[in-house]
This record gives sequence, structure tokens and C-alpha cells, in this order.
Amino acid sequence: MQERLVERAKELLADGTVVRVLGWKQGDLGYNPEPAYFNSPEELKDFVYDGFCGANLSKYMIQAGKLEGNTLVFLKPCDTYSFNQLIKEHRVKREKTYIIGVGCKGTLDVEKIKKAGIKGIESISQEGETLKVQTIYGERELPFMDALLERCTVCKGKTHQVYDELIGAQEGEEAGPTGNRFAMVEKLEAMSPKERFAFWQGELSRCIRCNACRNVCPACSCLKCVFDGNQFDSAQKANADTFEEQMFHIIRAFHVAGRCTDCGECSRVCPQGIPLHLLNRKFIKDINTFYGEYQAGEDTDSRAPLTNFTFEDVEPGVVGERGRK
Amino acid sequence: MHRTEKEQADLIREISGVDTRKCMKCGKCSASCPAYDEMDIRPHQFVSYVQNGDVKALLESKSIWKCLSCFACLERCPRDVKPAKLIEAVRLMVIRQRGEDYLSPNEVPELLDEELPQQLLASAFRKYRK
Amino acid sequence: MQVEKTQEFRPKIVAFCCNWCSYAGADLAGSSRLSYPADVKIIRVPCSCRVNPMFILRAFQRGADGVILCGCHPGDCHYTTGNYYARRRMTLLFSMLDYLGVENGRTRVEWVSAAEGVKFSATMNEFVAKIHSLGENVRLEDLRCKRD
Amino acid sequence: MQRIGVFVCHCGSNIAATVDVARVVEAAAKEPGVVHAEDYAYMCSEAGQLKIREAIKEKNLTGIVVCSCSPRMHENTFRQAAERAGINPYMVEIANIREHCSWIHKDMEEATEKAVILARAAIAKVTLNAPLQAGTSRVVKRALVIGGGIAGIQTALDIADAGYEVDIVEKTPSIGGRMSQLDKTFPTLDCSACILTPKMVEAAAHEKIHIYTYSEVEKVSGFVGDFTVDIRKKARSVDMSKCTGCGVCQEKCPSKKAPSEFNRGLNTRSAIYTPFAQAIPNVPVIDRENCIKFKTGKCGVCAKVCQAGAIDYEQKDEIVTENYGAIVVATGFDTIKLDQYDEYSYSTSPDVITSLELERIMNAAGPTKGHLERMSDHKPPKSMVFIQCVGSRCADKRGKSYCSKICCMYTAKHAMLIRDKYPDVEVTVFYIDVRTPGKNFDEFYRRAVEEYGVNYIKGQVGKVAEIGDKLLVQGVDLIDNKRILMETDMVVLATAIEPNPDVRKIATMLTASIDTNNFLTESHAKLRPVESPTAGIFLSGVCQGPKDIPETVAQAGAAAVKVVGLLAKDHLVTNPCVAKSDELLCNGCSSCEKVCPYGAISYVEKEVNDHGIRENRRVALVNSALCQGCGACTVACPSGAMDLQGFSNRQILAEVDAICR
Amino acid sequence: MVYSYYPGCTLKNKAQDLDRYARMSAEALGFTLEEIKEWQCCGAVYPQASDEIATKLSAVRALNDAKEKKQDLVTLCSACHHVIKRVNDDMRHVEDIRTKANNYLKLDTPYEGETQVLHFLEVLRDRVGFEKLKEKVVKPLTGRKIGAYYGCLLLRPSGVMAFDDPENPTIIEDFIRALGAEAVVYPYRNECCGGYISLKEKALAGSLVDQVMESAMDKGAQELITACPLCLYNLKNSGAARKLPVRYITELLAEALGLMTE
Repeated sequence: MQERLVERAKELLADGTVVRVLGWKQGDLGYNPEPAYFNSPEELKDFVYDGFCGANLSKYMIQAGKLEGNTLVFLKPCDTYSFNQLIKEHRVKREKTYIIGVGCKGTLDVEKIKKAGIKGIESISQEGETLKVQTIYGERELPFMDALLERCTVCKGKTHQVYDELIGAQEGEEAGPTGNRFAMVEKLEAMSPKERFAFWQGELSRCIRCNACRNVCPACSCLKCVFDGNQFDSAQKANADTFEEQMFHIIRAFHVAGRCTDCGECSRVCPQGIPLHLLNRKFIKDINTFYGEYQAGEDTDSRAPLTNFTFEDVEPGVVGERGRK
Repeated sequence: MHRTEKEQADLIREISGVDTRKCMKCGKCSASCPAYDEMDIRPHQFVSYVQNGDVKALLESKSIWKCLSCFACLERCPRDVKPAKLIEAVRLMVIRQRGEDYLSPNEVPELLDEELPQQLLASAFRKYRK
Repeated sequence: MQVEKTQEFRPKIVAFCCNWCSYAGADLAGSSRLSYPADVKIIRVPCSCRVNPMFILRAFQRGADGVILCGCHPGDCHYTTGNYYARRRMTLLFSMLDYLGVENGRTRVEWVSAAEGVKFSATMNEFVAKIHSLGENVRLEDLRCKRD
Repeated sequence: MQRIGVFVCHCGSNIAATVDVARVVEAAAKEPGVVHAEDYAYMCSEAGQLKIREAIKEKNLTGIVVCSCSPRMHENTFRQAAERAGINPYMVEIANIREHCSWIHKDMEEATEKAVILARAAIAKVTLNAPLQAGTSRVVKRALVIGGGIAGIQTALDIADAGYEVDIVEKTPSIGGRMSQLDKTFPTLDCSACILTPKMVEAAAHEKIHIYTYSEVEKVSGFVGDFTVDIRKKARSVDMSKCTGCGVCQEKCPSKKAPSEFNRGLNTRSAIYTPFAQAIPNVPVIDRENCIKFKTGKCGVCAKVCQAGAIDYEQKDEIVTENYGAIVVATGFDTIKLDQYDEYSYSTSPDVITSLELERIMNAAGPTKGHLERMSDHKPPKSMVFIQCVGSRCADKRGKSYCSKICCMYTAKHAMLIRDKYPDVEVTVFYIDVRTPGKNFDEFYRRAVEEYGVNYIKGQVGKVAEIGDKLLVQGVDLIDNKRILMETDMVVLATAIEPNPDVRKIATMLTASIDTNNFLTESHAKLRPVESPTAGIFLSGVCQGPKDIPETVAQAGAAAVKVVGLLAKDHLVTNPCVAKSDELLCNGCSSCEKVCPYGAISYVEKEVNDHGIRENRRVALVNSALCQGCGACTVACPSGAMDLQGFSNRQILAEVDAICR
Repeated sequence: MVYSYYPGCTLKNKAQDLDRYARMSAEALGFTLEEIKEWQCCGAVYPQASDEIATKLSAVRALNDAKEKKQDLVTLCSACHHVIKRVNDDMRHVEDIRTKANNYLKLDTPYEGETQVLHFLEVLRDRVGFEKLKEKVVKPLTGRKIGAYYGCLLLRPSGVMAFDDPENPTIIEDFIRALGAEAVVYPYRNECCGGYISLKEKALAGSLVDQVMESAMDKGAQELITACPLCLYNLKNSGAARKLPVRYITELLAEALGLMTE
């Protein structure tokens, strides 16, 4: 499929439809391709599309929109939700974007592969349900499912929400594995407050405030984050105490609540492995429960849950009442 | 245990749960009471007697044995005062003192008749005895 | 755990009140001499929708034991719709705090109209009693900027 | 750095009795930025204000904190004082140490401690205050009065006489309201129609007054000085410009079974009707629910008999949009439903009636042509019982907690009129208290007792039972401490009044405060009794609280004066505490625009200079004339670009910090 | 549909008709009254004082029994219904009573007022439906003029009992109409019959019963029905000789459903 994408990209560059291509470029290791612009057919030799291309390219289109000429971007089905949401927020320019919706079989979590004891990875290929990993120590195998990123085990669908053309995908395709994405949230909810507190303290205390989550998040698209400015006296270079991590993560989750498409990039990039998506999913679950099912990025014109209301909305006291049951 | 009248009034308020200050003295309880004419102290007076701490007169009143617990006073009171509960509390104070029962088992046989339902006896024993 | 209502524990409680209903309700409680504990300190905001979750978290960060937000009753907002947004924001925020293991009960929203001095006072008495029963904000204390 | 002055008011002993004022001064003086602190007995007095002005001059103060009563009382006073001394009025903050402190706490130590903290919070806030400039907005020189009863008519007449345009919107087919249903009025026994009709005619003829009857307010937007209102003119099915008011259509209408609203359902009316003879306008409406033409498509008698060709079955509701500078609510009242009070047998016996029904029975245009008779058998009663406080002064759910105020007087009136016209009818009144404050009121009630021999019994009625063709009244006489069991022919219930049920909907549209009893809240119970806390909304009549006719007329006039005072202005000074967006921080995401209730936020593409980087961005722009300063946008904005002047993020956080310190 | 059923002591003795005809009619109408095991006397009067707990326990046991079977609890005798309904309300809303009662009973899971208490008439009205009942009538009581006697305990205090309008109830009248008879509405149908007072205050009970009878006759009633054994006793045995016949609601029901075996 990679070849088909490159070929098509070359055509589009050649016929002037676009002047650059936003895609993934081979990294220094076999499992770390990175987002990159390709400005010429020659540069496309480094283009890669494989199971490690988890990176959601939507957010890069904010910047691309400011550049001269049109940009071709490759979006996986779940990435298109983010792109749509950015259209809704006037952050990207649809008219300057040519979208190729690429098919996706699920993206891989290198940490899971490493945890399975597979080291020195050179390349990876998939055969049926099995993943073949070429390592410097020879070929190793692993069930494909065991290596999927958490978000791909609860895939929200293989249908592209916005595109100009599809490659390796078709409309109305079946979703991948569709586990209950709220299972962990529910597990946490079932815990006692004390246990929940211990859980989050354990997770969030590992935060080093590298801001990777913020930088990768397509919803965190502010020109200047409130945590970098002094509007709230909240500028922080590093954490003074654990509260500030909490504050940062709560506010970050709150700011993206109703806008977060659950793309899972925050958890994917966290160098400390903090399951940050569990904060966002909590908001998503609450929004679904309290205000009706809502999927950010499904459309480009509806009101987000937090800029909307009904007269009959539940009262905040529902939180306490729910606790007693 | 000996209590002053004021303490007794407080106790009546406590076990009845009635706030006597809510009464606006309209008399609708007495106007509704089916046993009014049999009572020496009337339902509305129970409220003001307790409010004023005149408990002795209430303890000696025959009204406490005449109240039917029909709850008409309680239902119709515009101020939600619940005089029936007050009368009940006074009655309880009396029967909780040993020997103050209004009904003795000895007098029951002559009061009985063929059709008298168990419910009546159960009620009467609950209401008249400790 | 029953926390003794000792002399030492004077909870810090921040009450955000909207200017049009709840702040006026608090004024009415005052002019009607309806007392509630001095632990409650009111911050006037134009509308409940002015209250940013940041303000509430900041209060906890600085050592508050409870935060309450009062606004006009739904439907009666001076700005028509402000309290509806506040209601959603606070519902989600409180749920998140609960999810993080912070006892709910330290946060509350109550709708109090300008005519409800009695309700204002009763609400504050209740809320302070609740904070007393929860005791000092131990779970959030770990998270506070400790100054001493 | 600001130079802050702190002024602590004793308010006589209101504050000083509970708060150690000297300690507040002492503590405030130690706060950073404070260069002056003092206390005074009455800061709001001329002498107190002078102290503020002098300190500003002497110490070059830039910010002022007054620790005193609620800012809702004197914020303006102190702002003006600051302005007179040459500093921006918005550099003043109030610490409310009276309503929120001295009045609710008893312990001096506690209260003083709290007062100090409140002072600190205000100081922390004022440190971050910035001078603000108020803008101006236009005043549309036209007023709207909602409700065409005596309150609305009087208000409209007074506004119109002052030379301003005024529209009345009345829900029913005619103006006149409750007063038009009354027979006589206390305490002078004037005929109600005789004194009301001239006012109705005057209003209808006034060149400055436009009356929309059979119409309702549908939508309100805007704000003081410039409201936009949609009025729904319900389809009358009669062309107002053609109808001559001859009345033939009503006579010939074959559908005559609809209960007459005007006669409280005691008799019926035709489907095409004017509610009463003096109705204004004298143009009937077709009640489509009862009209045979509308129900079956057949009939059309009215159209056939109308020589003017005024009947228009095709007429549709029409929406009229108008602009107004001020709106007066005069929606009046109704009596409460009595279905919860069946101990008085109201639902089961036609001879148990409300006082308002008795008004209709006594009225010459009423269902009995003014003859006092029982509705069951149309026989004249020999004895009547009046029961007071039915649904008034109730702590339970059935009734209302308040005294309806008018019942004691109208019952005395009824009793007196009946005894006057039918001296052989025995009249008994059961009462809890007789409340007759008012000029010549108690004298009126005493006349009922002393001259007319009305039998007043202090006590209530527990039950009214139908026995044969009589009513058995079971009551109590609290003075004699005895049971009263009396047979009577009619029972009249002094039914509690409640605000018109529509008022909640209207209050919501106007964003006017309303209390738990659905009475509209006045801005200040004593000092601003005809103004709603929402600027530009005024209150007239019973919508604000129970009132009799003289009080209603007086209040209607007062409301009119307030409206005229507003309309006389060429422009209004706007609130400068409005939202402001920092274009360098704005992402252009439109979240703020979505939550703005005033449509005050728009977006523009413009070039910004972000620290040397020039680029075109989509940024939010606040129209400060439209913004009312709620702050919804500030929280919707994730980047913190949107802030509210006077209640900025940093100001509020400073208060939080000061309180939690 | 199976309901838990609390008959009460009187229905096992003097008021067996009330009980028997209720069960028969229930089966005919498609529901079953399943008597709860080892029920104890409800005490016949609701203990109004806030410090009476022990006297409320038998009601709580019955309520908990129904809860464990996940059934609604149906009563028939007005006194039992009154006591059980009000105790249930206490268990729902009065924390002090709830805590103390649960401490006494030491149940596996505390009882907190979960059970729904229904009077037999409420089952007919709200579950079966009077329209449906009307269809099941085989011997309509056409032409009979019947007065409903409610008494006190089913109606008051209305806030808790929530049975019907306390001053102008209609449920028994609707029931009478469903059976094909004419319902006679008379003002004293919700006034007290004298209750237990008839044991020692015969004169008072007599005057109250006379008032009820006079009122019913005045409005043209030819017979009365009631749900309460004590009301029935008083209406029959107290007061003047001038009387209307009085029967239980269930007797009338069984008659209309054609279940009487005469």
C-alpha cells in the first residue's frame, strides 16, 4: 500500500493539485516513523506507511494551512475525526487540503512488543493474525492483537469522516476490534474514592511536564496555552507540587472536553506511560451519559456539549447521588 | 424522674415532633375535630397549652382519651402543626407512668360483643395502655 | 470517620455567588439576620457562568476545604442562559474530581434566588456542616502548595 | 504599584457592634499597596465621602476599598465620590462586611476575623483593577406594558400623558382586567365599571397609546433602552378595521355552550364573543375551539349575518416586532384553584362559591343579572357564610404562605352590600384576623359589624357538608370556645390570589427575578419597589405582590414615572464591565461566540503582530455595546484570550488567594 | 402477577369475608395474593411518637419480606394499610427511625423503604384498571345505589397515604361504578366512625355513626361499603337504629364477579 500512496502523491505533486505532502517519514529505528513534509517527488523516497504510523497528522495541518499552496495529507480513519473537529474550530483550511483517506488495520505499540521480550527490532510485517518481527537476533512472532495500541483495541470505526479520495479503504468498512472503551473508566469508577485517589496519585506523580501530551493533542491547538501564559497566574515551567500536575491534567482534559475525539495520541506519546486518555474518556463517558451520545469530529457544525445545554440537564448534585448508589 | 412543667412541655414537643410556634390560632383543628364536644381541652388549646408550658392541665385532661386519631386536624391545619401528634404525645406521657392506663384487661370482657373485631381491641390496648 | 468538631478546625469555604440572584440572596440573609458560619467567604461574580474551573481548583490548591457555587435558578438567569452552561461545566468538573478520588461533598452547586435569604442561609449551614463532617481536606492537602 | 486607601464603615452600630472596626483598619494597613486606612461612623454620609475624597487628594490614592454594606447598596455612591476626587470610578471595590458579616455573626472575634479577610480580598482585587470607561447606548423612546388591567392601563396613561409612545399587550380580547369583573369597590362602594370604563376609553383614544388585545409577548431580546419584542397577535377571525361592533354575530351564533371566562364559568357565552358589554375594543373574537365552523367546517352564520363583512375565518396569527426602551409588567392575578380544598365542598356544591364568583353574581351584567341567588336552584339565600383565608397564610402545599391582603376588605364589602340590599339575609363571617390597614378601611369593616349587623366569628370552618338543600357549616368560635354547627344557604370562600400563571414565562423572557410564589421581585423592597433588578423592567400592580385598587393605581403611576425618567434620557451609560478578547491569544475557535446570549461576539480575519510575526488570523471581536458582561465566553475560551473587565481572571484568583491565605 | 399480601389479624377472624372474597376476586381478575409468612399484628394504630421504634418493627418485617421476594405488598384492612404505609414512609425518610429499626432487626441488607405498599383498591385502580374490571363483571349491580365509606385511615395524612384526594375521594365511587351500580357521593364519607373509641365511649361513636348514616341516606344511598373491619363494626353496631346495610368492598366485588356461592 505504501507504494500506492507514494505513487498517488507523486501524481498530485506533478499535476499541481498540491505543492507538498504531509506524511510519515522513516525514522532512525524500525519502529519510529515521524511526521514530515515532502516537498518533491524525490523526497518521497523516505515516505513510509506501516503499523507504526500511529501519529495523527491532523494537527500539523494547522501550520500547513498557513503555508503557500495546497497540502496533501494522509489520514487514517480515526485521524479524520480530529481533522473534522479542527474544521469546526476554524483551525485548519479545508480548501487548502487534499485528503487521502488511508486504510488502517490498527497501529502498533512498540512498548507492548518490547514487553513481550522482543528486542532489537529492525522491521515488522503482518501475516494474517500474526506479526513477524525481524530483529537483530532473528525473526520473532507475536499475535497481532497483542501488539495493538490500546486505542486500536477499541477502534471507533474504519470509516473516514472527511476525505478527497480513499486508498486501501472503502466506505462503510467494518470497525476493527471494538472492545468496551470505557471498561477501565468503569473499573476506576467502581473503586472507592481512596483507591481512585491512590491510582491517580501513582500515575500522575510520574508526570515530568514534558508537555508531549499537549503538543501532540489535536484539540490542544491553542496558540498559547494558559499554562504558558499569565492570564491565570498559571504559567509553569515545571511542577512545584503534585497538585499542579493534577491541575494541569484536569484543566487540560476539561479544555478538550467535548472536543476530544478520543484519538489516544496523549497516551501514545507520554514518555512516562501515563494513561492520560482515561481522563478524556471519563469526560466522554459523562457527556454521553448526561447529555446523550456525542462523538467529537463526526460533523463540522454541531454545538459541542460544553457550548450547549438543555433546560432539563442534570444538576451537578448527580455526582454525589450516583456515589451513594 | 420528676420534671418541671416546662421540661415536660419540651418533652412533648420532642416526642411529637410538633413545633407549637407554627400555630397561627385559626382554630381549624378544633373546627374539624369529630370529638370536639367530648373534650374538655380542645385541639387548638393543646397547641397553646404546650406552647405556654401548662402541661399539668393537659395530663389531667380527659381529651386525650377522646381523640380518635382520625387525623382530620392534621390534614386540614393550614400551618402544618399536627395537633393529633401533640395529643398523642401527652397521652403517651400519661400511660408511660405506671398505673395510669385508661383500660384494664379486667374490664374488657364486659365490653366485648360477638362482632367486635380484633383490630378494635388491638387499637384500644395500644392507645389506652402502656 | 467522625471528625470531632473541635475549636481548631475552622474550614475555609469559598462561595462564588452571582450578582443578580445569589449575592442578593446572601444580602437578604444578612438583612434578615439569618446566620451561617463565618467560615463562608463570598466572592461576587456577575453570573455563575463566569466561574472557571480554574478558580475552584485554585481555591483547593490554596487550602480551601470546600467550594460552593450559587447562581440563579435555571430559567431565571439574568443573562438568560449563563447558569445552564455553569450547570454543565460544574457537573463535569465535579464528576472528574470524584473520579480522581476527591470526596464529592466538598464541591456543591445551589440555585438561590434574590428572594431566598432563608435558603441561602440554610444552604450555607448545611454545606459547612458537611465540610465539618468530612473534616479537614486531607486528600487535597497532599496536593496543596504547603507553605509551612 | 497602586496606592490603595481602605475605608472601614461602622454603619452606626450595624457593623461596629459586631466587628472590631479598629482591628480591620489595622490589618488592612499592613496589606501590600495600602497607604491609607481609616474608619468612620457612616462612610456613605457626605462627611464620610469627603474623607475618601480628601484622602485621595492628600495621599495620591489610585485604588479605593470601602468595607461597608453590600455593593448593591452603595457601590455607586463610592464610585461617584472617587470620580469627584479625580480617579476612575471603577478603581473602587467594596468589602461587604455588613450583610455578609456583622449582621449574620454574633461572635465579635469571628466576625472581625472574617471582616479582615473580606477586606484583604477586596484589596487584592483592587490591586489588579484598571480604569474603565463606560460607553453609551441609545434609548428607544417607546414603552411596552404587558397586561391591560387597571395597573397596565394606568401606567400606560401616565407614560403617554408625559408624551411618550406606549403599547399595551393584553392576552384576552379586551382590556379591563380583573377590575372589570368587580361589582363595587371598597371602601367607598363605587361601581367598578363606572370608574374603570372611562380609563379604558381614555387609553383606547389616546394618540400615544397603541393597544394589542388578544395578543401575547412571544420573545424579548436586547436590554435597557433598546429591547426588541415579538408580539403574537392571535387570529381574532374578525377584521378589526371592518367590524362595527353591532353584536348581531354574537346573538345569532348557534354555539352558546362555552363557559364564560368573564363570568367565571357561572354561565355560558357564544363562540364568537366580546367578553363584556364595555369591552375595548368592541370587536368580538371567535373562540375556535368552540366554533362550529372551525370544528366541522359547516355553519358560517356569523359571516352571513355580518353586514360589514368583517368575519375572516382565514385569519392567521401575526407576529409584530417592535423596539422599546422600557417594559412594564402588569400581568395581575387570578384566584387559586380550589380543588385541594374540598372540605368546603367547592367541587361538589354549586352553592359554595369564591368571592370573585360572588362579584359576578352581584353584578347587574352577571349570570343572575345582579340578583343574589343560589346557583343550584336559583332561590334567594336566607343565610350566608363567608370563610376567610382560604388558601392564604398556609404553610402547606395546598395554599400560599402570604396574606392575600384584599380579602378582609372585600368580604366586609360583600357582607355590607348583601345586608343593605337583602336585610333579611343572615351573614356570618368566619375569620382568623381581620386585617384592615388603610385609609378608612377599619371604619368600613366596623360599619359592616355595627351598622349592618354582620356576624363576625373568630374561628375557622373545618367542614362544609351538603345536607338536603342546605349547607351544614361545622366551625369553631374561639372566643366562646364552642363548636358552631350552622345550616346556611350559601358559602363564600375568600380565595387566595396568586400571580397570573403566565408570569413565570414572561419573567423568564425578560430575565426578571421572580420569587417562590411567582411574584416578581423588586430591586429593593423599600427603596426601589417598582423596579425589577433587571434594568429597564418595571413592575405595576399585583404581579409584584398582593394589592388593592388604590395601591395598584399608585404603584402604576410610580412605575410610569420611572419609565418616563428612563425614556427622557437621550442615551444610557453602559456597564464597562464587559468582555474583552486578547487577539494575540485568540485561536479563533468560536467557542465564545456559541455561548454568548447577546450575539455580541463576531469574528474577523485580520493581520496581527504576534511579537514580530505578522500573520492573518481569525480573531474574536466583542461588541461592547451589546455585551452585558456575564462572562460565559471567558470560561468557554480554552486559551484564556477572553477576559471580563472588572471581574478578570486574575482579579478573581487574587480574591480566592486572599480568602484561602 | 403475584403480590405479597398482608392480611392482618382481623381478616383471619372477624373479617374473614373481607379476606376470602379478596383472594377469590384476585384470582378471577388475574392476580394472586401470596400471604407473607409469619406476619405479625401491625399494632392497628400507627405509633405517632418519634421515640416509638419497637411498635413499628412488625410492619418493617412484613415490608422486608416483600422486598426480598421483589414483590409489592398488598393490604386490605385500612388499619394495616395505614400502619404499614406510614412505617414504610418513615423507613424511607426518617433517618433516625431507619437506623434504629435496622439495628433491631439486623437484616442482611438494611431495609430502606424499597417496598411499594398498595391497598387492594389501588391494585384494582392502578394495576388492573377499572375499565378492565368492568369487563370482568358478570353480574352488574345495576340499579343499586351504593355509598362509599372511606373513614380516616386510608386517606389521612394525605401527604403520606397518597391514596386519593383526602376531602373528595373518588376511588371507591369509581369502583362502585365499575361494578355497574350507582355511586352515591355524600359529604360525611371521609369523617370518622369513632374507631376504637366505641369500646368505652359508646355515645360519641354513636353520634358519629349517625351523622355518617344520615348523610348517606340524605343523598339517597341504599347500602354502604367499606374496606375497614372496625368501620364496618361501628357502622353496624353504634348509634341509632335507622341504618343502611354495610358490607365489605370485596363482598360487593365478589358478587359482581359472580363468585358468591348462594
